[in-house]
Amino acid sequence: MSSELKSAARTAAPAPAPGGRRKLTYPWILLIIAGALVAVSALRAVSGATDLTSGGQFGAALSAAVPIGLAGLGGLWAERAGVINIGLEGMMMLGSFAAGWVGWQHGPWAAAAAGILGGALGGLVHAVATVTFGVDHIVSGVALNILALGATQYLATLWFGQEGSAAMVAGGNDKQSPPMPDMPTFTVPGLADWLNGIEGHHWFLVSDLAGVLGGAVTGVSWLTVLTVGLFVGTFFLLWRSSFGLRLRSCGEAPLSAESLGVNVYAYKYAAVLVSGALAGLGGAFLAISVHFYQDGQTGGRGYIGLATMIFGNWRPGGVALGAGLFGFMDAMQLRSGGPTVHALLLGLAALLAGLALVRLRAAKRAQAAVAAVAAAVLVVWYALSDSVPLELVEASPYLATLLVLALFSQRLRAPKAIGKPYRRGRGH
Amino acid sequence: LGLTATACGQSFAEANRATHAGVGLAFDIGGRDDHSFNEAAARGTENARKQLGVKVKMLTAKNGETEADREQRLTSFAEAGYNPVIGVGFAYSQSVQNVAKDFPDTTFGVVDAVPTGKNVDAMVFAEHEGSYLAGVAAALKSKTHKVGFIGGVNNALIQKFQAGFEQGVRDTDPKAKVVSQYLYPNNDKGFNDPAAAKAKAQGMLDSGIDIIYSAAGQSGAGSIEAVSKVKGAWAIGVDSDQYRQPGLARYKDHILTSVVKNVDVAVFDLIKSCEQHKPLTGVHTYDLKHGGVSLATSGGFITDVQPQIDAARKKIIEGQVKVKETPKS
Amino acid sequence: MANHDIHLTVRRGTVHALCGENGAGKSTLMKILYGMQKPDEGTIALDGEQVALHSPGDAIARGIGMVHQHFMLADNLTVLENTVLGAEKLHGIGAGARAKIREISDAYGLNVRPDVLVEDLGVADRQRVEILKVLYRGARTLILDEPTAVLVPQEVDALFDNLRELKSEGLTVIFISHKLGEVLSVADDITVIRRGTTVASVEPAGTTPKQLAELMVGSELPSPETRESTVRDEELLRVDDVRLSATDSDGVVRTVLDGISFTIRKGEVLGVAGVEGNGQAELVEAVMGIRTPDGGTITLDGTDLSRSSTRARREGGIGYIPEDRHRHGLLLDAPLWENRILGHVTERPNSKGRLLDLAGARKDTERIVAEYDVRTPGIEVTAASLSGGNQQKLIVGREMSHHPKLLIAAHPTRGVDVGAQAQIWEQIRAARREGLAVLLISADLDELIGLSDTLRVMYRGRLVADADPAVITPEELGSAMTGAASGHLSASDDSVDTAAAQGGDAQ
Amino acid sequence: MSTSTPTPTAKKPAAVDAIARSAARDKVLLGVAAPVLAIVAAIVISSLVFLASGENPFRAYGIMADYGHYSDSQVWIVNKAVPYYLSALAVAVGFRMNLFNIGVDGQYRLAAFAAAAVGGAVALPGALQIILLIVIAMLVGAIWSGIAGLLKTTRGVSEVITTIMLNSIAASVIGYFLQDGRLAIKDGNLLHTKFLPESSHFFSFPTHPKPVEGFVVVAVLAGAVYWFLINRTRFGFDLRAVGASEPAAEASGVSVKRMVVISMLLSGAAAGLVGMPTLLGESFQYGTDFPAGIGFTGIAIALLGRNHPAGMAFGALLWAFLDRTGSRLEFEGYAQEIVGVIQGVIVLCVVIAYEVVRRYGLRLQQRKVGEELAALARTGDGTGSADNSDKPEVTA
Ligand SMILES: Nc1ncnc2c1ncn2[C@@H]1O[C@H](COP(=O)(O)OP(=O)(O)OP(=O)(O)O)[C@@H](O)[C@H]1O
Ligand SMILES: Nc1ncnc2c1ncn2[C@@H]1O[C@H](COP(=O)(O)OP(=O)(O)OP(=O)(O)O)[C@@H](O)[C@H]1O
Ligand SMILES: [Mg+2]
Ligand SMILES: [Mg+2]
Repeated sequence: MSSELKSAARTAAPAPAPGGRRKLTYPWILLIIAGALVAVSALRAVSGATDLTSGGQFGAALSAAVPIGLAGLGGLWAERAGVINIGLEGMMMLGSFAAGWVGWQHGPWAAAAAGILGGALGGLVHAVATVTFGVDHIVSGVALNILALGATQYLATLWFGQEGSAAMVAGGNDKQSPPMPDMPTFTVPGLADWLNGIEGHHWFLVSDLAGVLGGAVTGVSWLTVLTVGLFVGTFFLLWRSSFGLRLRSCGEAPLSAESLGVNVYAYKYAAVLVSGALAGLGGAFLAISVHFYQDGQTGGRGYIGLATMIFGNWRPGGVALGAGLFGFMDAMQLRSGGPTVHALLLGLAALLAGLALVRLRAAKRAQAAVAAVAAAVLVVWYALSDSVPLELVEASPYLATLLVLALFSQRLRAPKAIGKPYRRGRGH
Repeated sequence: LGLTATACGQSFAEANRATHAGVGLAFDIGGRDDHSFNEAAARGTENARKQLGVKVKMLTAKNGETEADREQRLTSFAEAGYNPVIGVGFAYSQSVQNVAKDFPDTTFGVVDAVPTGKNVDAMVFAEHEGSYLAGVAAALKSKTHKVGFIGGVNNALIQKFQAGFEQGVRDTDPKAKVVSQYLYPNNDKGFNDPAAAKAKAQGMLDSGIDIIYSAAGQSGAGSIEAVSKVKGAWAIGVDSDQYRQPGLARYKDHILTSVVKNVDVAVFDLIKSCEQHKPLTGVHTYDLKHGGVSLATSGGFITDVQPQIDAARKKIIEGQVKVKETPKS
Repeated sequence: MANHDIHLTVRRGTVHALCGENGAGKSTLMKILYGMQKPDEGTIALDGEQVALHSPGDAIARGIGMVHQHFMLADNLTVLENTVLGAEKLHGIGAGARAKIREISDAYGLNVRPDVLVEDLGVADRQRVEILKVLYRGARTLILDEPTAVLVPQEVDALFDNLRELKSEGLTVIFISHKLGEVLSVADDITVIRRGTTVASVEPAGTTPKQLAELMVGSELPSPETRESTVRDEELLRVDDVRLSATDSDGVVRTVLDGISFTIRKGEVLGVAGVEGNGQAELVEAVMGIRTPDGGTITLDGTDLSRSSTRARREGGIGYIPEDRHRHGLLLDAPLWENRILGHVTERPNSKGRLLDLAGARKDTERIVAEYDVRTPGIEVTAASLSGGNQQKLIVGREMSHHPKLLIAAHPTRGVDVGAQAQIWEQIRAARREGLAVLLISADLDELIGLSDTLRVMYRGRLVADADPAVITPEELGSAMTGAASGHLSASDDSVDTAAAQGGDAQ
Repeated sequence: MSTSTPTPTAKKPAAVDAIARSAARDKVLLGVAAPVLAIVAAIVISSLVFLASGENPFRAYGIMADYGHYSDSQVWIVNKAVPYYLSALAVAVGFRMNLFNIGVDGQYRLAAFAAAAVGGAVALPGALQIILLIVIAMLVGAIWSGIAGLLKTTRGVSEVITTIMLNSIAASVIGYFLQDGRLAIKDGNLLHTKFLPESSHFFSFPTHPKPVEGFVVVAVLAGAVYWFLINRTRFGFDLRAVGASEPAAEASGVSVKRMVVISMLLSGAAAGLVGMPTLLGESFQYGTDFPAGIGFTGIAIALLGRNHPAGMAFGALLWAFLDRTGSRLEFEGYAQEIVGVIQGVIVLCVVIAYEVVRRYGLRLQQRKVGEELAALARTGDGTGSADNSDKPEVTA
């Protein structure tokens, strides 16, 4: 027996390698962004798909990203407090409906406020079901989506489509609210034109950068600016304030929070209400940007928002990145369709080739081989065609999400007590 | 429930025999005020109500409904004694064919489809011919010699618009470039997504296109809005005269013209024929020759090119020009 | 009813111990004191003033702090965040708080680092964080619910030093334990609780452990002691050079089991001692096939099981009493008879072929309930409605019913009252006489020493020491568990024979 | 407590018996309470909605009940309920083990499309053709959901997200192939796959005035198979065990990963059936107008029926009843969209009511068990040390 004890003479098992946690510091982030920009402008130069970095493309990407980002941010609030929110879609519907209803009567700013309230109302229902009654979060969310759909459709017929009503005279119908006035946009004078000019020259990198910046300063909706503020504000509120610490603790360990005098119910309610409000604002953004509420307007963006939240590792920066990526793909497929997405094939090939190298260095030959073969296939495909099917373009945002999740999901970390039922005073 | 559903029991129609309730109009999901062909059909019944004194009942489809739902809607009309019963949109093709069999004494109409049946009036339109004229106007008015076409959904119907438009442009200005794109390959959402159309149009405008023809139902409003923000650019409307639509009033100075599909005329014809007890049946093609499609002149923006447009119309009517229904690959 | 007619008086500036058997109501009482549960009747007075505590917040405001039996820490938050949570008004959540934490940590020798994630801490460190949390709030009265349950004796001593320090600062400590030796060594006053009511208040000076035990349970404490050896020659389980690594959420690979080798013979109980988190749980899971080792072999009764599924291993004759019965042992919302099927669905009487045999399972559940004295009104009630001890008896009954060759028992009597404890020990002893081999993991060193034929100590994923249970003391075992000693631990005059570490095969 | 207690099963005193009887009564009451509570709440809320929009709720209910009782309505309802039911089954298979297959929608459409494409191309004699098509549909549905299962087990991606993504991707895949010159033909303004040959037409029951589709038999069979599989087989026990507690199931010898993949495959296979009644009994082709969204309805119905085959049958029929009679409301001057509200309210009320009742029941049971054991201890445990708490207090 003692022979087995020899191991005791060796040193104790190695402790975890120090510094194993790789932290993304600001220099790193900037470096990554710069690298991405260089890559994209190289891609633009090689493929000649100028829309890849045009100001219009980035402007469109921004407005496509906003509703998704708001939904994702809404999801983040709820889930950081431990409540899964698959009802985001329904909350968005309520938001866009409320915005349409108030908007045609009182203008776009009131519409935004109404959207927030409408979404918060959905959040309230979800909070009552999950926090007070302890219903399974996903089940409650699905039920809320069904209810919100029914309620908005019903109210639309009553409030917009009633024969001879003021709303109908103003252009409303069963499926659509009467139009509301434009919400003003803002353009940085001078700068926008200057950037636009530079972009027109198609200089490597410089023009691309100008395009990106131009998109951010030309004809931007004030709601977009507000959204950026909400992302930054969320970060500071949730990660730099005691309110946020308490809220997050409800999602990590509600019993400990309770034992330290935190009113967990109150924070969960607050989080889910804010969650609904943000999703509602996302819905309102949709209504305001096309001037009216429309049946089916949200088009699954609530679900996509949920995906970006997971994609973004439950962090505001990640959500913004995810929504931005989604918005970019969406804007690209909408604006220029096949040819530009076609150029992305080359970009994807380059990425895969890079991945293959990294895997090879990590001595994961099989994975490296798969990545390399995939890259080669993409290059061949790129060379042999000059566009990609519209269907592939349409599916590209979903494929991209799936791909990213499949590659990186192991590194994601959800709040620990997420989805778990919590009852006051029921701890050990 | 399940038990009583077998063989026995009275059906609703047997219990409720009704006749002559008026005209039944079943809309596709766009709904009555889609600023497009549903609206035009509604206008036709409105005219019939005023001129012929018939009563009208309208029902609208739900999103994501099935054949069974459509059949039920038509059946309900027929059971309740509505005659004629009109389905607006090609989605009703199969259901009209099926339900018409069960109600041989009722006349059924369908817009944009050609189902068969002794008591069925199929109303189809030569959208490609109207679109050809739009192409002519666009080619003549474009300063950049780049024009765009936005289709809502890539289906056979919308391809007719595309084909006619492209041919019209090419025949008029061989140097001009036409960019044709669709919002969705295969999703009715395409007729209902102005935000997407706006982004698409924006993309086209950014690439130097200055005239955009959108055949995308309600989505078209988005592309018209995008066009209205660019000086010198024109939008071409579809289905109804969009210059005159209240919802689009603030963009009307950018609406060059519209390819009008006179669904109202067709619907009115059918109702009138039923009132006169000589119901129309079979396929009726409303083409350029018969005034089924036309190019709107509201706003007077195409007055300067009207002679060329008239010449093109004449060629089509006389058969010198054959407009294709499917785009060149 | 968990508590009734409780009378408890605690003097300021003392360490007051509260003892009583499992489920006596100690935790419940403390939760009432801490405002987490509301008493149906009765009063609480603090410094002579009657107080109403509606929430932990009220209690904290009155200077009461509590370290819970089950740690109340958020793993994904840092020590700093865990500490300031709920008390952000005191010193903010940034630099001020950090400085304060350092200050307290230094003052009481707690040695905590504010910016590490709690996830990365060991149990003793976590406990210090818990104490820090309480001190940070300026508590004058500390409630510690079974703080020693997971500590090794040396850590217990360190903790007690901390407590004495606190006492000398004028703080009041209420300290819960059912380890009588500890209670007598640290407390100034002792209150005994039985079946939810206070039965006695004693002073440690004039009391012996035996008296205390009688107060607690009304009779002598049962002992796990096993005298006669039933070890046979046939080797039943051989674990050879098992290695296991795990990847954490940041992609860092850690070695959790390293070169584990041992054998268990028929009729032998092999006890594995170790501070929690040193790989015992992983070892059990590796033997059960729940985790796949990176290398090494596991042989049961001559059959190589290294590649077999958990189910095949169970069918091959391994019984399993998991450490966390709620998580791993039961379907809480399912009736008892379904819980009887769990883990043995492929075996009679639970199934015939691919189909379940509901009647057979129900009948056999009735038998287990009767034979193992599971206190329940019937077999249709859900497992959740049974008390912890009865749940455990059901599990033991279920596993024993399939006549395992090897029983893996992880903390088989944790959280179980003394009556059930004695029953479970007796079941294990009886089966051992029939030739059952047992791999026993336990944090209760008395249980471990009493039941085992052979003892091994696990530290950082390795088996670092062995000992003879006949002569070893808990203290000696404890020092090996902290890594301070290795090799063969003999009961020499001093505590540990470190020379064996080099000699290795001195025996 | 002592080790020598008499076994509780030996002979129960009267007091214990009484408690046991009242416990049994409670169980029945609780079983009824949840649905009743939910229905009452749903009716109350729906009525309030009617009232708030200035309509008479009872006239509306009257119209719905009246219209629903005609034979043509009932045939329609049964036919409509069949796909709903199959969809709910597909969702329920996942739910039983805590998997949330939101992707039934994409799965059944892709499956039906594949079956239609194959069916239009080959013509086997007799029943073989139908069997072939059904097998293909189930296979395709299973493959599509299997992707989500594999991604979950190998990469740890939540099936909720993957199935949502796969729904959209399925739509694009169908869109790509459903084009003239690929797998579709143009028929006026519609695109659809080639018509299935006569041998693919499923039988129907000649009821009056329209036939009931024969696929209702398949639905009933599928429900029975589901029930049997879940409740009577070893496999079903493993599945439920994973649903009840993943770690406990793992420790009991169930390979959770394997079960995830298998049940996703099963769920997808069931989803494959959803489009079949339409394809084989109604449209005989897959076109751009093939019904979509039944997968989502299935989620609602599975929730409504609590994953129980009979409950889901009731839910599917109720849903179809509301579909049918809601459109009648439109004729009577109501807005048919009210049906959406009623459906949403019902689902929400059901999930809340069941949770409330479940919790209440659990607490009640715990208390009863406690009482019962106390009663037992008082009467049957006199011999041991049960009464030692009465010993005089010892003070040192
Ligand atoms: N509100 C309540 N009503 C009735 N019984 C309760 C209540 N809360 C807890 N109990 C029960 O009271 C008993 C006492 O539990 P408690 O946790 O206080 O015991 P303990 O003395 O701390 O035991 P341990 O040594 O295991 O920690 C348990 O059986 C518990 O289930
Ligand atoms: N609200 C309640 N009122 C009365 N009895 C309750 C209540 N809640 C739980 N119980 C009873 O308390 C017990 C709960 O089990 P628990 O595990 O807390 O017991 P325990 O005292 O810790 O037992 P053990 O020492 O065996 O672990 C059950 O017997 C249950 O019936
Ligand atoms: Mg306790
Ligand atoms: Mg207990």
